[in-house]
Amino acid sequence: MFANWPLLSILIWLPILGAIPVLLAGDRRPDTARLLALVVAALTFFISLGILSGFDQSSAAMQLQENHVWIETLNVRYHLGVDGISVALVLLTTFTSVLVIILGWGSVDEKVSQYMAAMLVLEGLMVGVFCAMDALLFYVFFEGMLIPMFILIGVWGGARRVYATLKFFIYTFFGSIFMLVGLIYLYFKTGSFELATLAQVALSGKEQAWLFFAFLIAFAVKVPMWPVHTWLPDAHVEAPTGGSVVLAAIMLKIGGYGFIRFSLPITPDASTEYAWVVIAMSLIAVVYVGYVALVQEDMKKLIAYSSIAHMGFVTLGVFISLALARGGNATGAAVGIQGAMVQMISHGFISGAMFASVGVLYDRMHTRMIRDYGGVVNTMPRFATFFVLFAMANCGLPGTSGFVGEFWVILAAFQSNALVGALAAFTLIIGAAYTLWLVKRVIFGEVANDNVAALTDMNARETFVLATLAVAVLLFGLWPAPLGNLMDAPIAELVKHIVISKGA
Amino acid sequence: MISLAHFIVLGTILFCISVAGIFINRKNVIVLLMSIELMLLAVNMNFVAFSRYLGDPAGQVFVFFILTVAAAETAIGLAILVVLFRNRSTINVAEIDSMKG
Amino acid sequence: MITPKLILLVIALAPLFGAIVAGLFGRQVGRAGAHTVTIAGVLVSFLLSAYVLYQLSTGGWGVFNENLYTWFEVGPLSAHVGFLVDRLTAVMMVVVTSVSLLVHIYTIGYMHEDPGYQRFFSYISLFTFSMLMLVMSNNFMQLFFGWEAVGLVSYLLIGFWFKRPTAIFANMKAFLVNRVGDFGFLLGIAAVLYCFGSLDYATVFRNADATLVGKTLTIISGHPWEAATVIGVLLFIGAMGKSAQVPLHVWLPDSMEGPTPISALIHAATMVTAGIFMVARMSPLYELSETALSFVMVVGATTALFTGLIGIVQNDVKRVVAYSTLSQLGYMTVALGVSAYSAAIFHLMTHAFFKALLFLGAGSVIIAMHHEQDMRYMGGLKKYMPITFITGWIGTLALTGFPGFSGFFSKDAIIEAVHESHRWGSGYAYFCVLIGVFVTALYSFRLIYLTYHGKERFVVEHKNHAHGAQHDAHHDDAHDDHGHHEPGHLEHAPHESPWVVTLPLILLAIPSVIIGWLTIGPMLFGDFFAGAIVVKGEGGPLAELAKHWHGPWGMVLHGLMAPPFWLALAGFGVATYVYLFNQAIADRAAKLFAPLYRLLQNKYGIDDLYFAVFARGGLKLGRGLWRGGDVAVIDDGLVNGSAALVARIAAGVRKVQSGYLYHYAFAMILGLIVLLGGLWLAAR
Amino acid sequence: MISLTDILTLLPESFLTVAICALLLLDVFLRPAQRSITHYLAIAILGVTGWLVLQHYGTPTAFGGMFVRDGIADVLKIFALLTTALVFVYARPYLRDRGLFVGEYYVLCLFAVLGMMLLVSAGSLVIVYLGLELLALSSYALVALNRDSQLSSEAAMKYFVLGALASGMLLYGMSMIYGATGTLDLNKIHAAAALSSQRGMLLFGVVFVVVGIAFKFGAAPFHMWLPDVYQGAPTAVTVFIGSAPKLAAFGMAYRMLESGLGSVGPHWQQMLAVLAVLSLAIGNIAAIMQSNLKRMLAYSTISHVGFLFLGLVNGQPAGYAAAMFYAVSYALTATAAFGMILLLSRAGFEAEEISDFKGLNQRAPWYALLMALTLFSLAGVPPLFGFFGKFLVLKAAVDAGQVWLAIVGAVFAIIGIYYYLRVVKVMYFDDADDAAAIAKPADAPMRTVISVNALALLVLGLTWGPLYGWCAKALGIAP
Repeated sequence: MFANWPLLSILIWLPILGAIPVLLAGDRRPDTARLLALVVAALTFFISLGILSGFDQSSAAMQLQENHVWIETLNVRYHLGVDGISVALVLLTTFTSVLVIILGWGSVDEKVSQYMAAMLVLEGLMVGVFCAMDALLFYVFFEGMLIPMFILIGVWGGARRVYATLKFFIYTFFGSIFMLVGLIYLYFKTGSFELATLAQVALSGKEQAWLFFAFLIAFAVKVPMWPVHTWLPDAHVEAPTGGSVVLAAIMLKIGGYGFIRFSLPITPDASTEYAWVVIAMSLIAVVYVGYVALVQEDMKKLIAYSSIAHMGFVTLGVFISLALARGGNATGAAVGIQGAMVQMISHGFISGAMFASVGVLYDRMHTRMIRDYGGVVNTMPRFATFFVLFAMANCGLPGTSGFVGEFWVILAAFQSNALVGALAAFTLIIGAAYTLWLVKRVIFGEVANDNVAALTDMNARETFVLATLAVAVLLFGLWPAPLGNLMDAPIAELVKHIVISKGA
Repeated sequence: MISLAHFIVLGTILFCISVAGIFINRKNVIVLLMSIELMLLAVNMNFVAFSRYLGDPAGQVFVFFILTVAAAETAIGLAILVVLFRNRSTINVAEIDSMKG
Repeated sequence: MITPKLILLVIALAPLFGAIVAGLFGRQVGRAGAHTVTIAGVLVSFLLSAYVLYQLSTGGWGVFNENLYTWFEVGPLSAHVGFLVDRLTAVMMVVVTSVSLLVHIYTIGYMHEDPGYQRFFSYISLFTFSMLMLVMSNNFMQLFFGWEAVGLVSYLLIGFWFKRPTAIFANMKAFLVNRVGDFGFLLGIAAVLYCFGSLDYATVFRNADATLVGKTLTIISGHPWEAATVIGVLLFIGAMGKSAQVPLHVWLPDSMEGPTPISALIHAATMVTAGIFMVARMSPLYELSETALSFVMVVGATTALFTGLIGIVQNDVKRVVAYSTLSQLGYMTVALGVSAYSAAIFHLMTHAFFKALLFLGAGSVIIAMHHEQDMRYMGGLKKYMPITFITGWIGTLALTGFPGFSGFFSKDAIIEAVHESHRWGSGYAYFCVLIGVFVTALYSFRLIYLTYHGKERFVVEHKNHAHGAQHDAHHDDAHDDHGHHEPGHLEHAPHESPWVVTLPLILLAIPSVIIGWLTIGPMLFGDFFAGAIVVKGEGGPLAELAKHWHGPWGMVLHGLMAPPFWLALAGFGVATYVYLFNQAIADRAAKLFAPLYRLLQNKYGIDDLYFAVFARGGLKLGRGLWRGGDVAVIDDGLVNGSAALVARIAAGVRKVQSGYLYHYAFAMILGLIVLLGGLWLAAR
Repeated sequence: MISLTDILTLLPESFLTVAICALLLLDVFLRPAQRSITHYLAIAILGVTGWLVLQHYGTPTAFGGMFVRDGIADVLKIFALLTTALVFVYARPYLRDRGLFVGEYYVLCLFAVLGMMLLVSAGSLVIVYLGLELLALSSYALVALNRDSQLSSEAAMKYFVLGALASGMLLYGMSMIYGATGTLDLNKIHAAAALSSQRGMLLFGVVFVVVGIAFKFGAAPFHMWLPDVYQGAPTAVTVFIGSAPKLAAFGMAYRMLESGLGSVGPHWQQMLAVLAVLSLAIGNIAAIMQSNLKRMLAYSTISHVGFLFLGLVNGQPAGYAAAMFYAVSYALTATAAFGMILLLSRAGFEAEEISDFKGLNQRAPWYALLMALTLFSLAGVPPLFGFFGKFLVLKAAVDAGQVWLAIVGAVFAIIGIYYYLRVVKVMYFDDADDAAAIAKPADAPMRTVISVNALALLVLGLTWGPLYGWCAKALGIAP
């Protein structure tokens, strides 16, 4: 039934336009705003499921394309389309957004309508990023996202929110502006912003190198990779729960997505040549950041650092694949990228769930400091169960989605270089260390103080959110095959593409 | 025999004097107005000389325009000067610095 | 239609079902409901496992190897969830389910006061499921899945009494140390995939020779290593974690913080033997690398002897048994190292029974002593709890390998096999296992004497008024107060445990005695494991032994002459003299060999070393990287630094805007001159 | 020989002139209470003029090429008229509150507009000069409109002296060019400059011309007047000076540099490149420290001029199109920005300190949103209008092979983003000193118009194609 609808446009614009009535509901009628927002988000989610109907998994081609002239003088086009990779991320976005709206239901109680509106706008823009097939369009969505997120952190954030949000905005802006120059240069070469065209254009090694680093800065900041990661802990710590969830679950993925959509296809040779840079940075992210996470005293900060470590696997998987592909090991390369993609999706669920859990505690205790907790299990057994589950997922326990991506990436890494594999596998230890220590200090033990003693277990709404995420985590842990099949074709295509040198 | 060069040099000298008058003088705003007049005269000198040597009247026409505008300019300048003096009861250039940074 | 596949599915899923019911709907089904459903589940899978074993051993079934569903696939490579069930698997299944069943029953009695009753049953059933998935797996991915899953459950169960600081420290320690092993294990799997391009056992084993012989991996450039060795060692590192081999053994003693049934089920009978099983399962790979096997043997031998020594100086009844477990695991590993895989599995089986028996016995004692675990406050219990006492003796005799008991057959076989082996390091191994026998006997009988014999070292005081209160206290804060009341003071005389506790003891005692008789023939010297376990050459040491094998009787008789028996006897003698008749000697010996004694007390200082280096060191490192790297250099230096720089420049720029007309004009003139200058430069 | 067609071609300008004189006369007879008549008449005059501009009576050139009417002129005139109209709407309440609601304001503004129209249509140095002076002199007077304000008079004096200096330099340059080429007609200059024997003298003149143009734009280091004037002038005047004249300045630059001196392009392009970098640096950096919003916007103007120059440096039609697009987008955005200040200032209260915007989101969420849109557009964050201007000029720089220039621009854009965000931060994240909701400004038309203006920044951001197409067509770029 959806066949002839402009499905992607709907997914982008429904939330954005839906934000208007929410905003009009005003702060005097918070519940109306909440309800409206929920309706819009839920509707978007259901429509997004429509993508799957009649989506041809076996094809690597962009599907559901919409191609209209935007600026004809410059041949800039409003060109949307999705392949398996995008679909996975779009669904993640719409799914998470619903949960975020529900989360915000209770925890946000001032300027509700603005909060909900910002969330919806953010959702639409993020969907746009994953659908855009025109580089300028992509950039517009990519940058546009900053505005609502800036407001979200700044208005509903914690004590140092101003510093955090400015840091977030400028850091990201800093990264992307160079990408813009790079894109303009590509346009200068090709006279088009079509990603497909850019992927084909021949570029000299020097040009590729410049472009590669332009993209690298942009996406490395977004992922974020060491050493441009320091905005993330601050942003996470200060952001409201919903903001953190969106940030961790979706926004970071845009970086990884960018690498797959821009760096690899457009500058395959430079990517291969400088893969070692990214791989090194990724390994540092896994080990160094792992140790840093170990000593955090603030729960959100700890989880933020663990996010960085986990995203290290994404970049590692993506770039390890280049060496493998060029070495003729197409399967290994595909494994690497598959691992990276699965890691992104699963990290979406897990980190989202972790931040949501911290939010549950924060709403009750209004502190994120680990030392203020202890023995929560005694007063919140149901919550504790979920938290331990997500913690286990966070340290990549088989049977949870957290395992799948790391498993494949490590296997792929080993094929390219055993030492890299070993360093990556170190996450098994350090990841478990910081996560379980967190659990030990927060969840287990005697009731630490009267505040903990006074805690009440989760209400239905919170339970619903965490339960949904738990189902997702377990489902994709026990049976990730559907996810893999969804992305298999485009990834195979990508691997074919990156093998071909485009030096001119 | 006076060549074009002489006129140009004279014009340039006048121009430089006027410019110097503008940024060396730290006393009186009136002097600024005079310097501006001088500058315009220097320009006029150039135009007249050129048009004479090029044998093209357009330059001299331009000079008339400049003279007229200069008059208007001075008028406005003096008006502003009056306002300024009324507000601050000084026309000392060195004291007009309430906006900076 | 009942297919093998269906049966196996039921075997695996029945415990899971029980776990889910007891776990998620514990409140609804209540205590009785919880234990009924879980026990039913385990019972079903036990009976079916027995049936499967029967079918396989009588040849009713062939080897079952099928995929259930595709877990993930990337191009040609795919990972499945599936079962590979041959005799080796079947034996493990029976061992696991049977011990698990008995432990379930036992738990009813042991945990009856505990508020976490349903949770506990849910956990142990979940464990049974995970363990079954591990042993029944037909590929490396699922193996790793089960591998970690049992680790998770062990983590949950060690920390079952989550209010005890010691418990929640121990379970984290256990998980992390295991993770160190898994680190190697996962890399091993990666290496397998790298070499074979597949994760399925069948494919890998089929191509083992073709692929690995002569193949090398270059990990550090310039140093090619035998692929088989790399794989073998890496995988074995995993086994070292799970099966608590030196130097990754440190978690097992601490795991005794968990309730005793767990110590029996997980930390003695089943989970810790996963490593042994894994290596046996991988025999086709290990057989290709002498080096790897020697490594295995040496590690095992070291574990067998040195952990046993620690057992001598322990006072906590459970810890003694724990250390004996470590040392027995060492024996199994040594067996693996000399390619006597079936001997290892055989010992694994017998050990499962008698060690479970010992642990449950200890548990029974602990109940009687009201959760006092220190042997120094026990003694003379035999008259209070006869059944526990007798079964305790049986277990001990089996453990020390008294001829005729199950432990005798398995352990003697191992020692003989090591004797036969000519592999590098076998000399050292033989020495270790021989001395080990003496040590085993020493600490085992020490335990017996200190607990059951001698005079009572506890006082029973009847403070009925306080009694009620304290008893309730036990109800609500779940046992975690042992040690609160001063040691050795009981509120009422110890008494024999209820039948749910003693029944399992009896049921375990039987196999501890006879199982050896029945199974040694086919398992060790028959071709029971043919196809499942591969041994290169002319079949390794066991084949040697087989040459002069005249049935169990012959072995018993021969055993009476063999050095192990005499060593065991010596150990028995020493223990008897010291701990039954002349206590004082023990203390004098302790003073005499003070350094040695302290060394053993501190477990060779390994734990402290790890704590100092990895725990504290890790934290220091982390703090350094955070404060030094992230905060100082990146944030304050680059990020805020550049911001500050811009601000400073801006302040300077503001000064230029002085507000003076002549400055403004001057700036314009300057600009003009600069442009003119530029033009002039460009011109020439 | 002046023909009727010449007059027809000049019809908009002629009409405007006559209309202004008429308005001036009429205003004399109006009582203060009836001032609104002047107000609405002025807007009407602008409308009619715009309408006439679009009618294209007469011929492309008039008076022997002294007056040119082409696409560029049209675009610039239309937007100059439009922004001026907006300015009138925004200014009214402000002027009324301060007793500045007088006819002179309108007349002077209109004369300035007339100057701009001449400037952008100039085909001869004389017209350039006349137009420029007409614009400049009116502006001087406007700045001093508030006769009792010390700051205003100081600003006016600085503006006047420096402006006169600048136009003096411009004239001096013109004289040199005249000497070198022997003509005042820009087209002839273009032809003659290519093969002038007096190249040295010519280039010497070019430098002075560039200085004159740079001053008009307010490009560093000829920007010194700009902050003081923006701050000192009554906001109602600042909003005017800050918007439309930038369009005129672009027209002047195009006429002088392209039509006139195009054949020596490489030389002045290098100079503009230098000025562009300086402007970007000084504008963005100095703006960071400002506490006065008007002054901050002044510095931001300087940085925007830097960006606009990136387009001019390109020296190709595409580059000019980009620069023109930038000028238009900037004019509209700046109008909205200053308009917000006007909107929020009341009698006896100038909302020109950044701190005056504290907690605006609590007090008037709608205005906060509009202001935020405006600021993000100035900062050049997509999908807002301002971003695409930046995008186009960066593109122009890259096309010209000046990638480094584009990168410099990018870097300073990052620094620049900070001070815009600071204002947003003040509006959204800080608490208002007095949480009382702001009394709705009385003037309904202003409220609606400024809302439209600010929202247009968003709409145009999504649909900027036609506008750019128009600019491109004006420069003869085929779609």
